[in-house]
Amino acid sequence: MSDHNMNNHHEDHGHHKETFISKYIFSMDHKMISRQFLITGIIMGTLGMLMSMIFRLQLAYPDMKFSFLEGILGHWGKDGKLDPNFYLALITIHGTIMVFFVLTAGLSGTFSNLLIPLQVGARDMASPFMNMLSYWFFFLSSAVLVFSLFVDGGPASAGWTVYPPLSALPKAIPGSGTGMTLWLVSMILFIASSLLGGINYIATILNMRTKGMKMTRLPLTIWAFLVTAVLGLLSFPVLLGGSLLLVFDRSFGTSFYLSEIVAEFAGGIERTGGSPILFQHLFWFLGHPEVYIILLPALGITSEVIATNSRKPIFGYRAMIGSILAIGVLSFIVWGHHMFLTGMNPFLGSVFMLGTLIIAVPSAVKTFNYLATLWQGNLQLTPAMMFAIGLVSLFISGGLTGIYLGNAALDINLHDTYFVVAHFHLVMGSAAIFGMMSGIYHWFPRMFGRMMNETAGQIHFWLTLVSAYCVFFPMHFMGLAGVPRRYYANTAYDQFNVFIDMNQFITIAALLGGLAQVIFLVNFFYSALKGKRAPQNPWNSNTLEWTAPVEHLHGNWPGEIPHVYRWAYDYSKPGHNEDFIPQNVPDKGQVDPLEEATGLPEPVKTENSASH
Amino acid sequence: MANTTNLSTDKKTAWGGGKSPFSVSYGKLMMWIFLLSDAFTFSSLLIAYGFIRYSFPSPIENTIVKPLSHVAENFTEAMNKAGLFVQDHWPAPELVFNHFPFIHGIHLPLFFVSLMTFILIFSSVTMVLAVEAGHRMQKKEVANYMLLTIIGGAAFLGCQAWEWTTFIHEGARLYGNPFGPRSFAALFFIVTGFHGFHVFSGVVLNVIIYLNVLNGTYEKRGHYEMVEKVGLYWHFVDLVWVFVFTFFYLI
Amino acid sequence: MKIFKSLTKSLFFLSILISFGFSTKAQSADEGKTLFNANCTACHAINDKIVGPALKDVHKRREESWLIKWIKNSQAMVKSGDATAVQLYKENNESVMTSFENLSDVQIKSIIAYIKAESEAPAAQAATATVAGSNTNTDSNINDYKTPINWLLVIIASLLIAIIARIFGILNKIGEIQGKPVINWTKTNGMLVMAFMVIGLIATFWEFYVHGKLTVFSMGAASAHGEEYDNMFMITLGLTGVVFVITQILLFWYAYKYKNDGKRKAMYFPDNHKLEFIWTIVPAVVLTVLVIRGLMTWNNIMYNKDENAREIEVFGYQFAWDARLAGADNKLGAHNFREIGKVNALGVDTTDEKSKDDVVVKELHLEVGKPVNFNFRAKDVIHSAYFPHFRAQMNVVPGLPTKFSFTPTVTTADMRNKLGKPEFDYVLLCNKICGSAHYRMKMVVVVDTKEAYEKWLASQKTITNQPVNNSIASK
Amino acid sequence: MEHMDHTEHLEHTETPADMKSKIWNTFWILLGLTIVDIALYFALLSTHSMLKNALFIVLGVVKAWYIVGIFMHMKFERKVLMYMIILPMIFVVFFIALMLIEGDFTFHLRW
Repeated sequence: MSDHNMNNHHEDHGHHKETFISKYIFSMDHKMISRQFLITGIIMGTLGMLMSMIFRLQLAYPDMKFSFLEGILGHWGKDGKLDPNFYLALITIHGTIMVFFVLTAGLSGTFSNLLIPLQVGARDMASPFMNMLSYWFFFLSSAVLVFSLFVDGGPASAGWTVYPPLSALPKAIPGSGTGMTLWLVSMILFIASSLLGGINYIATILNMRTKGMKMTRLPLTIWAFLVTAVLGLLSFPVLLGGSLLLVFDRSFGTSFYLSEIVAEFAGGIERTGGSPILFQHLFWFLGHPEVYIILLPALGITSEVIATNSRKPIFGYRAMIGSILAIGVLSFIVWGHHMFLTGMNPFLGSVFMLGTLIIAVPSAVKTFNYLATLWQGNLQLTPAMMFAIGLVSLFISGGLTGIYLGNAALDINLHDTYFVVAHFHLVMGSAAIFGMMSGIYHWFPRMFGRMMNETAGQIHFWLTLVSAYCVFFPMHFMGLAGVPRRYYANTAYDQFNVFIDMNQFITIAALLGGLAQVIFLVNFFYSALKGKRAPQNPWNSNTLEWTAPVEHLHGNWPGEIPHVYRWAYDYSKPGHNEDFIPQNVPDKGQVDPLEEATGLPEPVKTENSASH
Repeated sequence: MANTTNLSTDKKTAWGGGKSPFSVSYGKLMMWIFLLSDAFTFSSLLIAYGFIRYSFPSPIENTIVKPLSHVAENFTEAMNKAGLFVQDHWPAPELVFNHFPFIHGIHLPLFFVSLMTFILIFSSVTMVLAVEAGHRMQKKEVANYMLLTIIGGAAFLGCQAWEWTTFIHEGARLYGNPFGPRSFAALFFIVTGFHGFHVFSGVVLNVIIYLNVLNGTYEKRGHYEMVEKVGLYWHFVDLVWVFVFTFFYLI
Repeated sequence: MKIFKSLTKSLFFLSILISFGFSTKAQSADEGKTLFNANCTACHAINDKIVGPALKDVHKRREESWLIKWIKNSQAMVKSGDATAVQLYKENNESVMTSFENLSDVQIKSIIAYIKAESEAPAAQAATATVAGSNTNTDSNINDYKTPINWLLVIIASLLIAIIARIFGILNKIGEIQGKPVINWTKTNGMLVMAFMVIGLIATFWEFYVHGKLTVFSMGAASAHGEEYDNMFMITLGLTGVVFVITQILLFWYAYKYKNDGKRKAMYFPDNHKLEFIWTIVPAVVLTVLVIRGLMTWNNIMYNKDENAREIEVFGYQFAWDARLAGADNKLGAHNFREIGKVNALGVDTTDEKSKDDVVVKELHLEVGKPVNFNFRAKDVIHSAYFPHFRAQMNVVPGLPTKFSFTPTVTTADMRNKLGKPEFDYVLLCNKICGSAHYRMKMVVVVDTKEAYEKWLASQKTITNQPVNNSIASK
Repeated sequence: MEHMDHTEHLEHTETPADMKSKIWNTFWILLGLTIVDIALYFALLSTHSMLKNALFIVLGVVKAWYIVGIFMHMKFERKVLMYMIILPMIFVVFFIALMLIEGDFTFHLRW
């Protein structure tokens, strides 16, 4: 199954038999791989969400015993009380799963795989084999992480940022034993997966576009995926280096991240000479671009969904590309704003503060452009559109608090409090989840050839939106009162304990949000199997993926790949009856790009259709 | 073969799609991108080195031992006594890496590592000559140059093995270091080890390509691009060594 | 509820008093109480399992010599293969107990004496338990909620899934039969977005009104730089607040106004350079202002070293804080991490002249109006010293001596009066994940007037166990 | 590896005709630079200055340019590719600069 031969005999796929394994398991077809990413992501997401439910219960009812916890967690939930160590493990794994496994692999993995070849007009990824490897590395990495939940001492519990020495000294907390090692193994596998994926995405976008698909005709989704892939490609290796050193600190007695640690605490060897801050720099050099690796695909999806469902061209296409690029570039020089108070040089604090606040400009441009796209539109309020609008709302709410946290001075009192939790759950957690949901609702027909139930989708949206705001908005006030994050209970402090009512409210809202996801899950799997058959182009969209047949077809288009004559956003163009003009429809008198390029009339069409 | 013909006609024109904005095949592009990301991995290790190095006082100036002078067998101990190797000063590299195989009792700072550098640069040259011969479709020439490259790579690995052995023999460990701060030895092992790992994979790749060349795989395919791609990787390994050499031994 | 709480509290203290009265080791238990509160409460309580097990009747369960050994270095015991120790370690999910090698046998005995006294106050204890229906730390109330919630959750979840699946099926069928969707979601959503916007904005303002009062900003800052900090905060709040309200209203208003009504065609409006230029430049200018102000504030806070400032070392370890005051010479004595836990818990070099007058305390007192240089040091992992009321925070990193300086401006007494909360205390809390008892790692900070501060300091012992001399303290 | 071989081999930039001599020239330059490196090292043996470090780094960068430019063919590729590979290295330079400042700060805190 080599990709390039497919160009020539894609229609022979009937000849070599696809077995169950080559079709569904070790598939090299990008559409199947995207489904694999999505379903793995959904499973991991469910797991991560269930974890959050457990620790939310603990936060809301610190004195209550829930006997079912003992059933689920065994010795970690003795007598129905969550063990404080396991609380830390839960928040750690919840963070890891959500950030890496759901919002990086589940979101960008799914949609990059699905949309890049389809929207740029390619038969498949540049290297389908590497693409398959990418998924299987991801799968292995998730398997290792899930496995780590069951080891003695529990999974990693040093927070998802795994700062040493907490993570470097196996004796520091129970979770720093085998659990931490497995976390690192899982992360290294994950990095391998994301590099394999990223290299492929970039090469495909740059080299395999169909005829006429100029860079300035690419849908914004593709631009977002391109920048995302570049970000991942440049930042994940740094985490790889960082993790490698951490592995050595843990297992081989080095002290890259350790200084002045007494031998007794450090496994018999006195450790000195390194610096814990070093790890934080290496981690956040990934960690900050990671935020945009999560967010940009969601914003790309939103751009596409909002334009399609407003029946309007996206406002300021070039400005949108510019702001994606600007965000991408800036994201590499601002990582230190996570570290203002870690003992970093205050001068660097000033440098990072400057860069961080500049990011607000392209973000603001994006927001205003979305608003301008909605203005005077003809909005089709489908579930996908509602989620996209929800994303913009959450992006504003969460983004604005970034202006507080990016300000080094204000960070002094807000650092690591619930204010931070509220901020990033709104802007990067919920917003990216909303983008993912929007994408799922929008491209479900393309993925499974069936429609999702609209009513269920709308109910899902409203419950999710309400619960997202109810859960995360009040947290700001806890943060402003100085309640630190990652506290097992606030009972030790009178001035924090007053928030117990609010905590209960948040937990109930979170449970509601969790139930809303059940609606989604049922809808998703029900529709995937038994949903109504999807029409060819259900949303009257312009992009190329809707010109490919609904059936699973390795090679995407049975005939020639359509040529492209226009950008992706010719909606409601004056002088046309239809309110959309697909990218592969030429204007009157517009020559075929091939002809335009060679000066020859197109010779291929007849030949191509005749050759099979 | 319809598409292949298309591509050939599209080549000189400026349309948007269907071809790389860089005029390279996707395979080479992927290799370039991979190398870019690998450069970041190495950078992260070198950055860790820079950070830790800068958090220590500079090496104590060495005014005792001149190059080519005779030194005692237990050189490290002598330096320890002379106060040139102390726990809170970074050691001067010329006092650490001053051995040469089969030569004892003479202070030969950095001679051996210069030899290693030479070997690696030379193997890079043979590699690029193989690529060049590939453009001319000279199977035999390609094969010969590939073989030379493989020998160069293996020689480099051998040198590195010798250097590590000597270093360990003198008492350097991941967790301890007779020359000064323990981070020095650990960083040395990590950075050169990671580079050595790259050289090793490069040699393996080269061997595979060499066998393919001998089999005539690329002759049949009509082009030697695979040699070019592996060549890119091999030069990258050389490139990294330039910086490892500069940062670890010279500065 | 308040009455109950205070009643509980007084009964609790009464019980302690009574038990002391009958205890022959009252003096010892008294010292033990201090030690217990200083060293143990992060992880242990008498009647409850917190991080470590409940300590009630521990003197009956274990030999005293075993306990002493265990408290001094539990890991050594586990390693040596002591069966009880290994089992205990396993039972507590392999949480490592902090070693207290610097506690003397006598001190540990006094702690045990205190635990014994506490355990043997049965009548008062029972009374506490019954009264404390709402108290947070007792066993009796816990089972009340248990059963219904568990079962309810399971039932609700499974029912919901079944119902939802059913509803989809039915709605789909109806929709198919009628040939159009059952609910016109465009119309419904139009109403819902407006409702959401209005309710949401009202809720936001309500939140500010109700919960805004609970924030540290409503109490005002208790440090010199705090005012500048609060100004910066309020400016940002004002700016972002305006943007928030305007953009959210626009967003939801557009979603309502321009929803598809089947009559209009959307306007073809792909770009407008003037508009884009405006909304690039305006945010850029506003942010420049914020950046400049922010930089000024940041530099003022981080670089405000004062020559007369008092030097204080804050030492963090799992799971408590120690503070070391520099004493009369205002210089902290040398320390060495290799000595930690051997002579004293902080690894202070007691032979150093400068450390002779250093004072180590578990409750930090500061003098109002007197600048303080905090020097932070950690023993094991990263902690973060967070003083929310002083708008001060700095990570406490092993092997990296970090610093932060500020001047307290409001005494504890004044703040209590101002807030009308007589039990209010400033706290120093740990704000960086450091292990299981992270959430209990705190130190009370008291801001005193000059006189009170000196009096307090005089009552402290120096690290070499000499009482602080009055003449030194008053300097 | 097999899947990677089906490349549109027609797409590559031209190689200069005198490539072989260019390669050997580059080799001599690299060798010379390395020798200069070592000579400088011994000439400046007992000095520790920023200038010396900067000198070595500049020499390293020059060597790198020859390797990338000639051996890796970058000089003859399109400019876009060159920028795509070289511009991201700015982040690394930025990172290194900041980490050296940070390392120095740590040094001053400790010593």
